[in-house]
Amino acid sequence: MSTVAGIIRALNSGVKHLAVKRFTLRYPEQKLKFVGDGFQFDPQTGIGIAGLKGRHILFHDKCTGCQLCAIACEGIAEAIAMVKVNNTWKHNKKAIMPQIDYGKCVFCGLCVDACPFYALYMTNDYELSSFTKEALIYTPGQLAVKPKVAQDVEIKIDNRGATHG
Amino acid sequence: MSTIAPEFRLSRFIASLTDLIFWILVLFTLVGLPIVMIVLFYIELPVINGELLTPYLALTWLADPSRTLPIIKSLLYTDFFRIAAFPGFGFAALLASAIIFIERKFLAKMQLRVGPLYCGKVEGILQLMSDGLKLLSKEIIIPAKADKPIFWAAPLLFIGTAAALVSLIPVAPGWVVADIDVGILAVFAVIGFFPIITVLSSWASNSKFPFIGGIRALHQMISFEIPLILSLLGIVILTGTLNLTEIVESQQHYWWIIFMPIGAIVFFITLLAELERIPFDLPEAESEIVAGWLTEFSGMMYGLVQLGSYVKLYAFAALFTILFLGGWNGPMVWPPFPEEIITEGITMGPITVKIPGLPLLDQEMLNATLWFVIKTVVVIMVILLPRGVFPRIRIDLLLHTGWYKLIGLAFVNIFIALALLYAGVLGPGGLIQ
Amino acid sequence: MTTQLPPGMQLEKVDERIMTLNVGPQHPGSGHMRLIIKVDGDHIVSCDPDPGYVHRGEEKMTEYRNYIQNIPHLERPVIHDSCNILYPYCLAVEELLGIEVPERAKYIRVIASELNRCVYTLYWLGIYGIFLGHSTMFMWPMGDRELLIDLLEALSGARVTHAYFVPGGVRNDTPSNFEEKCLRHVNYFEKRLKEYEDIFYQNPVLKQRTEGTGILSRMDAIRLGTTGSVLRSAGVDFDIRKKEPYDVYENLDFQSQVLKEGDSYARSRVPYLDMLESCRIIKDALKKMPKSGSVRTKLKPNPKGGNNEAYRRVESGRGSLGMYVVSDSKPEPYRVKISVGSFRNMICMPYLLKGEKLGNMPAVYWSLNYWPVEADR
Amino acid sequence: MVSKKKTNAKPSETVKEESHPVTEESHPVTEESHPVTEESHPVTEESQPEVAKKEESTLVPEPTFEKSIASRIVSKFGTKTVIGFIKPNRIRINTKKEDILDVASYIRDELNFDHAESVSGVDYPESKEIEVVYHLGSYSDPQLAKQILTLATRLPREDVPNPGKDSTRMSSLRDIFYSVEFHERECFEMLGVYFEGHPDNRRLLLPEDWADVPPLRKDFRIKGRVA
Repeated sequence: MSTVAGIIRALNSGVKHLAVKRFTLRYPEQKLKFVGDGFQFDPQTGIGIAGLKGRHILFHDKCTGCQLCAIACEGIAEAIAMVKVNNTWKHNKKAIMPQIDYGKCVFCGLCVDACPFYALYMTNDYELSSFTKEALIYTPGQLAVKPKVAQDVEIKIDNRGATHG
Repeated sequence: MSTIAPEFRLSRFIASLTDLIFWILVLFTLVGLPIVMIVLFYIELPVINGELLTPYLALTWLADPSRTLPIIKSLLYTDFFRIAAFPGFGFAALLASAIIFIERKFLAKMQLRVGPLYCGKVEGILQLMSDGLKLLSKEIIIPAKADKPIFWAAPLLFIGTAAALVSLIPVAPGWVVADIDVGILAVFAVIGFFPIITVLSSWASNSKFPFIGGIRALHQMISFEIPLILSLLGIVILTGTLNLTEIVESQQHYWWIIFMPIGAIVFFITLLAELERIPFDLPEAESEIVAGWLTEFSGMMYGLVQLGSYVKLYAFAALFTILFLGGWNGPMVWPPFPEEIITEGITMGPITVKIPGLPLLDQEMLNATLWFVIKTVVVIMVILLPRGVFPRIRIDLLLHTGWYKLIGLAFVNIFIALALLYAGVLGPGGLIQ
Repeated sequence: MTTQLPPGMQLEKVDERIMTLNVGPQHPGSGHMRLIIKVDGDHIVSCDPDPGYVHRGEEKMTEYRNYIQNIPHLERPVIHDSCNILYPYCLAVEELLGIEVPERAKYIRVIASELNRCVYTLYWLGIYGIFLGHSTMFMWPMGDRELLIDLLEALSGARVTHAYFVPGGVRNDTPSNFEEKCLRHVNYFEKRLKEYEDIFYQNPVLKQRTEGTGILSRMDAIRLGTTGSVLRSAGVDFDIRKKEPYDVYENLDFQSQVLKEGDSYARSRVPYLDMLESCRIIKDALKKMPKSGSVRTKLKPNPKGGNNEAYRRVESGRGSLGMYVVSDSKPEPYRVKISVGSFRNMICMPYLLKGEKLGNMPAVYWSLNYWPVEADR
Repeated sequence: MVSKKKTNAKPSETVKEESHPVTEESHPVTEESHPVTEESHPVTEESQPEVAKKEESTLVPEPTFEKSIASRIVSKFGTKTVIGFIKPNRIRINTKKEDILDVASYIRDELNFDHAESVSGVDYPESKEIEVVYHLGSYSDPQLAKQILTLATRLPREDVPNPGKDSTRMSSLRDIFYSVEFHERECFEMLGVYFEGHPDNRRLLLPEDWADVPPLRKDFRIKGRVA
């Protein structure tokens, strides 16, 4: 008898969920909203600021070309290479800046931790796919561009279940 | 960089088109025309309005719309139409594809998903079509050491047997492909083919996982066929007939499920097992034996087996409807055909069109079909429901269920039927007629 | 056959009745590993696990990278339990380098690791569901997992490979209103977990299927050195969070979940009960967490350990996860041995599967809480 | 483009010697505050707190319970065993490979350590030795739940390894601790330590056609990396 009761309970549980809100995020139309503007790091305190670890952003006016990000990455993904940039800055005599290969990057953000000059942060942009491997290598000029993101969907929880909307 | 298609030349394109047209014409004259002639020679053509319908006359519907409907009507009553289209395979395949769509959306809803969404704009209604196209375009891979003729034949045999099962189902009064006196026995005979096909195909594929799956299917189907037959004996005892149409007609006032709920439950469970639906999908248990006896099928061969299994699902649901839920019986809800269209014709502005052949199908038949489809779809939904709720059962538990519990319950059902018969309540000469 | 066989290999005697099945590495019922199963009819005669298809040499890799650079690749064996696999490493390195962790960081670590345990267990439960042919139990945990992944993403900035723990604390502080969001999600998650009962755990078909299969007795569980849910389902009350509390677990209010039966059903139920317990821990930790404070101790540049060694273990989703770190006077560790629960539970497979029916193979195999990638490291 | 192929072993030196990024007069950041590691630290830290902590840890008296266990073993076996260290919850016993079976069976029978958590091999090429480390724990004795007893032994190491046939061998503890079975198989393929009496000395994780030196030995090097 308990078997029959269990079967009925299971069927009931299944049927009940026909009325629960669907959870699926319809991705290309909806995009999840993230906290903040991406992962950042404050070298003064040694503590990061929470945010999505997406593509990097490089501030040319702060980067000194000290290669610390490249050294940090060398043991991890070997994604960062230092390349020459055309214009010279007062604080960057050698005119070298990081160039990031997103085909190799694992988005751990330890390069951001390594940067002592507030020059390298991460952003909310995670849609980096391309048709060629070469297009995944972001030059310092590309890294300086602030990405445009339109992410507005959050998980909402109410009596009829959780849903993205 | 990948290579792009070679340079486009219009002349070559036109040449290829003319080439194609040439070959089509050649094939049509050499093969198509003789076939048409032979068919026309042997087919007995109907008589419409006192004239024999020759191909010449058949083509006159293009010029005279009033001839169209009688021709269509005469076609509706040919055997070919019954086998291929309405109560036969076409109807079943259409319903089967609808079932697949319903199943996916229904299951998705239960699992808090969306299901097919993008294909066909409206909730992914064309998903099945795209799946079919995908399967058609896929390569068919045959294992190297397979027994090729049997392996090739297995999907065709499977879908053919499923269609044979469909041909025994009466959908509306008079609308059945094969109205035979031993209907239920014929059903059992056709069902008996499925394990043979399964074992043949699994043996022919010469692979371990299909072999285990085939053996499991054999075990499962054979051990569940006995309760399947026994569960229907009650109805046969009470109606005194094996003809499915007569069984439906015996349920004009009450359904057999009211008197034989145990039989209905046993039949439903065995039906799940025969259909290899969850929780009895052991022959296709993917986490144990990859895909069971379907492992080596690829491309459209797999598609045919899937289509066959859904046609089979429809046939079993229809059988349940016929035997326990009163078939096509139901209150008249179909609106009668408007009289003024027959008498006065359709007036569109200055033109009045008189269509003498209307109505094509009578109200009773449409109403019966409607009720039949509604009941069948409800049964199908109930068959689909366990897939979202239950896990797969184990083989020893399955056989235990089949041999011990279901056969016992089926005998209980037979005793109930006999008691009702001898008490004079039901059956020939009973109190309730 | 006259050809000389290589040493260590021998020809197998073929029995006509016995059929050898290769379950994996490309089989829907196995992970990235192979079970060489011999069946007599439907009964398994012997089972020989053959892992190593995803061996990546994590232990060798650690010898070439310094203590910080080891973090991203050490979490790769179990990316959806990445906080827990970094936890013992951080504890061991902290012990070696003598780093003190701030109080708030300890609480954040506990919350993150409990969230991550739920994320892992839901993934595992989903696979368990689909292994038993219960497709709803595949979809529900995968959907509800999203709630917790969302929390972890807000916390660490990545959805699965968090790289969040470092020796000395955590990488960043919690974002604003994280506590409130966490509480809301965890409360809803707890409600959802209770709905799994009717459809899965109390489902009579499932109970018939898994109860009494693959029974591991208490003595065998101890003798085979199993760990985690396998051990606790066999009646041994051994939860490292209770027995050897690390960070702030001794301050938190929770029970270790123990069942006595030792069959597949009990083994699959202990992680579920653990998840409910994790919800309790998270809520308690959110209550007791200091509201402000540092979350990371600054490390010395290029930290070096002395000639020392440390073995620290935590309770991960799959049981005890130990890291044996040997350091010398270099910035890189001299040797890191990762002792994982999956590898330790693998020894049960030939033991439990022998004599079982083939249909029980997925139920027993996956109830061992085995993650092939982690076992191969 | 500046090459980034530098050893990451000593980044501080390389930065200072080869590619000093900032010239003193041009940049506000001074020499002292220049960061030198992956861990960014604009202000150089004194290692004062760490040193202080180390002193503290040496000052902590050896825990009594652990000491009692260790002394039981030492009193039983005398000079055959050497206490490696005694820390809170961790004991290390070093022993010779000839005596390891006796010591292990004593630990199991008398001290109630009933399972092995891990078996690790550590390669010491300088002293031509390979250390096999057993981490033993106890489930059945609630007193010992916290304790991990580290049982270590050293084996001779040969420069040209021939796994299974050279002198790098010891007797297997599989009959005493059943749970070491797969761990010892892993140790055999990774370090070339042959365990006598192990029923199943096959490859476990490595591919069947592996013909190089055992990979966890220090003379096996990853391509393109400098330790």
